[in-house]
Amino acid sequence: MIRELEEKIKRLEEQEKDSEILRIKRKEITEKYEKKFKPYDRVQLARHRERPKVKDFIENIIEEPMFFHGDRLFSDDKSIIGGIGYLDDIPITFVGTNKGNTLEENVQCNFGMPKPEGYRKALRLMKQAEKFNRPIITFIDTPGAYPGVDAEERGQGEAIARNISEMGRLKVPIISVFTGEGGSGGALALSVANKIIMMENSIFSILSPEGFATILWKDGTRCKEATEVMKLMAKELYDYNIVDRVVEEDISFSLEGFRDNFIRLKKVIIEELQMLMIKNSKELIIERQEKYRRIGGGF
Amino acid sequence: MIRELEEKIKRLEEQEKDSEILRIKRKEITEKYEKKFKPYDRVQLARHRERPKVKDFIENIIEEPMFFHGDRLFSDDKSIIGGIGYLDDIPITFVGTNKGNTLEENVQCNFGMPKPEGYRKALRLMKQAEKFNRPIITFIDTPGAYPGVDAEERGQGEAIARNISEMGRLKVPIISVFTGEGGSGGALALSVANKIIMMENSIFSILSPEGFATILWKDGTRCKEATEVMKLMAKELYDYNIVDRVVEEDISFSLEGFRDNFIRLKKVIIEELQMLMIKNSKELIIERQEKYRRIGGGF
Amino acid sequence: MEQNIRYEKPVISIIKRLRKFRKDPKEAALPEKLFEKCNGCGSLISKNKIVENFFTCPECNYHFNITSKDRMDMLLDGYRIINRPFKFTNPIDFPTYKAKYRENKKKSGLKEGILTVEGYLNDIKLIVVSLDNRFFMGSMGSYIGEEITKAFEHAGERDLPILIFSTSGGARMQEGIFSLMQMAKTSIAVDRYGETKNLYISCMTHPTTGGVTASFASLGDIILAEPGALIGFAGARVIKETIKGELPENFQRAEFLKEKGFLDEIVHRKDMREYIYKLLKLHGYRGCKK
Amino acid sequence: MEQNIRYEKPVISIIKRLRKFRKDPKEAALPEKLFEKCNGCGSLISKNKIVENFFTCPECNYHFNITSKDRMDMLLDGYRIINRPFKFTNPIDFPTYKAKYRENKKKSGLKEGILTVEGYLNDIKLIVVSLDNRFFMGSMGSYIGEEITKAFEHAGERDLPILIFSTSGGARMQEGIFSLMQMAKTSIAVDRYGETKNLYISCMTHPTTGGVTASFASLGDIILAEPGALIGFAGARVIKETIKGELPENFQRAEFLKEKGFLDEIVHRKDMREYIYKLLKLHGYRGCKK
Ligand SMILES: [Zn+2]
Ligand SMILES: [Zn+2]
Repeated sequence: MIRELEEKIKRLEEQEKDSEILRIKRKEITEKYEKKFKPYDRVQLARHRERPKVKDFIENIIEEPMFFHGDRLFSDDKSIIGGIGYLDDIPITFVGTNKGNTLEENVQCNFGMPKPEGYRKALRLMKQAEKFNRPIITFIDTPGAYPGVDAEERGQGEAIARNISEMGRLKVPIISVFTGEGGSGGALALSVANKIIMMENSIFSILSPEGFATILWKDGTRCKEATEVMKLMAKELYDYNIVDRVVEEDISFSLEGFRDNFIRLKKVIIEELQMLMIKNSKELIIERQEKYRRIGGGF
Repeated sequence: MIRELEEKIKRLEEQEKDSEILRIKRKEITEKYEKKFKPYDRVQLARHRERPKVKDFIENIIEEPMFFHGDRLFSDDKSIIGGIGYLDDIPITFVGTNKGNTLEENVQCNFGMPKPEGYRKALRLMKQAEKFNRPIITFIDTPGAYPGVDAEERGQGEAIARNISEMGRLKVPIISVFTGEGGSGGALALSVANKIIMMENSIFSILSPEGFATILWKDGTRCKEATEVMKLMAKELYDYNIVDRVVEEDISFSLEGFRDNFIRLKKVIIEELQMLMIKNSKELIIERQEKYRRIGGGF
Repeated sequence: MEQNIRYEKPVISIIKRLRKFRKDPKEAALPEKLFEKCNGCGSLISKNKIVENFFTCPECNYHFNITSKDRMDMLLDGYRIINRPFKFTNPIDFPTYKAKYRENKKKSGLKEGILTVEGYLNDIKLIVVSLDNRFFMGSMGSYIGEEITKAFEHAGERDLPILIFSTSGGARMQEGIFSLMQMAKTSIAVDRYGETKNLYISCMTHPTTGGVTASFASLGDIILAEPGALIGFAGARVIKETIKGELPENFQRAEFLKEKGFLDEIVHRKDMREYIYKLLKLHGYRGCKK
Repeated sequence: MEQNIRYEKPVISIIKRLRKFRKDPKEAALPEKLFEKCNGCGSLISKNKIVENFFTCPECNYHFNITSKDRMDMLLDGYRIINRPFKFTNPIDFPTYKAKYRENKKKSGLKEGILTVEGYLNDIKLIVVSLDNRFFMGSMGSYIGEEITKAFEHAGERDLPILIFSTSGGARMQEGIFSLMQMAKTSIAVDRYGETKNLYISCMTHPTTGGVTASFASLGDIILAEPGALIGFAGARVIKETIKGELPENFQRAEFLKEKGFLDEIVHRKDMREYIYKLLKLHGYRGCKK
């Protein structure tokens, strides 16, 4: 279905020059398909090769972004990008998992799968944000942490655990945005936040559907079936109170077509940020910690 | 001269069975030679193959030592040993650079030359000491930080700098003991302390005498000449107020013969520690920082 | 270079210790069959010998899988279980979860894969948690996450040290995102407990993987492991597929992790009691009071 | 992936900027000879072109060694020097130090290898320190350590950001242990300054080695380097002797260090002014007030 939708929208974008009409027609198509979307379609949209990547999100939402590098320990993991910039005149720190747009970039970014040095780089930047009292916005689009020998050797588990617990007590507001795929502890390691925002067609799950199917049914090809029981869609997670906001999406396969999505997302981030910025650091920490404290309780 | 002294003492130790007489005779020899010692002799004593190593110092001064491992980032650098134990009933954290006693151990310990992961391991243990409000005793016997490609790759400079500045603000008492060789930034990275104690025949210098000669005269063999202008002896450094206490030594080339030295050192450490333990953390930090603030000032 | 563990007082006979906790004193570590084949070296060893050796192989030091109850009985001088009552929940309405749960319960005789106790090690009071991999492979569902968290809260409020033996396949798939979130809940619990300046000892046992490695188990003030324990984040099979090559020898074993800097020490099960006691004493715990 | 540095306003002509600070306006960056051979690519390039290009080679981006004064003139819109008066001391009574000092002074026209200024970059007031490797290879003696420390104290007291350009051979051998101790003094100064929550930018220029790399220069909130700069702790010659082998390509170069995770960014000298300004603004420094 997604391929059909992709073709339809691309044809439309080629034909239609009037951007207002284009916008309206795209919205029409989106809404028509929307009703028919199965979780697996969301997964395909979230992972779509031509879906804007985290770097695109950052460059379209943050003004004058400056990118910084390195974990000061071992390496500069290119699957994690981060730095500082303005969000509507507010200096903020941004950190995200980047997949890259071209195949060359994909390889460089290790397809968005960070190694421990990536998580440590993220933590370094977030601690610097805390020092200078800057809010933190994280952007997540990752299949998960890299499952490789070197990553295990350098403590993938330790790095993720460290990030999670340290993010729990950062003194500044943290907002996490799921832009595409949010897989497993590798996504959690950047999303311990005061507010979690998901793009309508992003996903967040305990594991990739393939991994899930492999573990449960010893059969990675039953991936589609897995998506139907995993509850990985933004709206499902919103209903579970795991996610705080879902940003409506016009479906598109181009930066241009994502413009309205970016605008909507930016508006939502700013709204949430303004509410957080009136709180002091103690309130921010307690709220954040209590939020996770409640999940899966009640025994 | 040191070889002559070594032979004399070893012969004495073989002949003399009465430990009290042995002690007195050894002291006599020590005192006779003492007057003739040139700085280069001290260097040879500090580096002597059969001089007790940091692990020996720890095991003879700290009761029930438990050794811990790893930097939680990359590796367990065996040139740095550390853990917790009792010093006269006071739980303390100890950290030191170890050279090892046998050739096999020497290789394993990289001849006492730490890599960045070693300094990071030391810092991890020291921060844990801070958390549990334990005083820190560091033991130093190192030619310096390891000059290798991998060490540079993983940020030797950063690791040393980080240790120095973090040690500056640890909230617990820090005492550093130079047991043998104390070379360059690699020694400093473990010796930013409230009190520095040197064994009489330990040295502490800006660089190894060989390195010093190479840099100044492009001739590493002029090492002996270098020692004469470097001011690396414990007593010289005491006169400069760089070092707080010098522990008198009976010269020996065996653990057994070092017994009195250990007892004297332990006594001095406890004396200094008791004075530090009545101070609060703010006082400890200010005193420590001010001490370094003053060195080489007055312009 | 390494730790030489020497202890003054002789270890109380493990059989005696286990017996103390059994209803029928005769059935201590009761052998169903007389001999067991060691997974480590393949030797056939008398079950009594294995038990006497703290459930390890006297030939090769292989550490047999043990129940959380055996773990407590071996380690402690007395304890009370403080787990909250368990009730089954199915947070993402996973179709086969209830049936699978019943199956695990029946197979293991357990209601869930965690045991939390408040007990004594000699004169020192402490909280001990042990996961149990007979139940859902020790995977961390909401109940386990909640119980781990409560254990930290309980210990923190009472100024008690806490010791956790982990063994886990990782996340509980059937609880989806709720299981994942237990990583956050438990990691934050460690951090909050840390503010009370009490001691958290994490001991990783075979196997500790996935979300448990990537949360509370890696956050101990002191991190120990049993010899040969498999410890890692990603599964070996997944890694093999990803790198399309062979794994290094000893990969993800306790010995490997210590080399790589992630473990303070590897402690043989028969030395555990004494090692932990020494650690607790050095952290100022003594005579039931800090 | 990388930083695309775009700036709205055109860079003021470097010649114009340098001229502003020269006594005789005509002698801006006055060329002794008309052409210079580039150490990077070997091209013969007109000296004016090099200066216009901010003392870098227009062909290969080679960054020429510059004086601390040129550094300040290029970077700032106005400044005053705040170094304390220097007086020669010989802390370990090193036999040839005085003579060597005179020699360096004569050769470089400098009294010591450090310049500290309080100045403006557009509307933002800041402290800038530059080491100068014409004097004793920029090695850190007591005076330099003291001046670095005072620069941090000065900046901290006034809530000003601080920017340090380092270039150094490391420790000053002739001052022995006193030189070594400057590593501690300056590193602690960074830490104390950090408590004021002001911004410290460290920019490493060619070459930065030894005790300077292992102290304040590696402790910046933001760490930058100029392209191609040699940065390391141990000297390449010593390392070669130790490992008895060849060094990897690009070893200890800025590009290598960025790859290894120790630099935030490599900034071309001609972009430095704008890059720093952007950084300062983002850290809330504006219109001479924080
Ligand atoms: Zn066996
Ligand atoms: Zn050139």
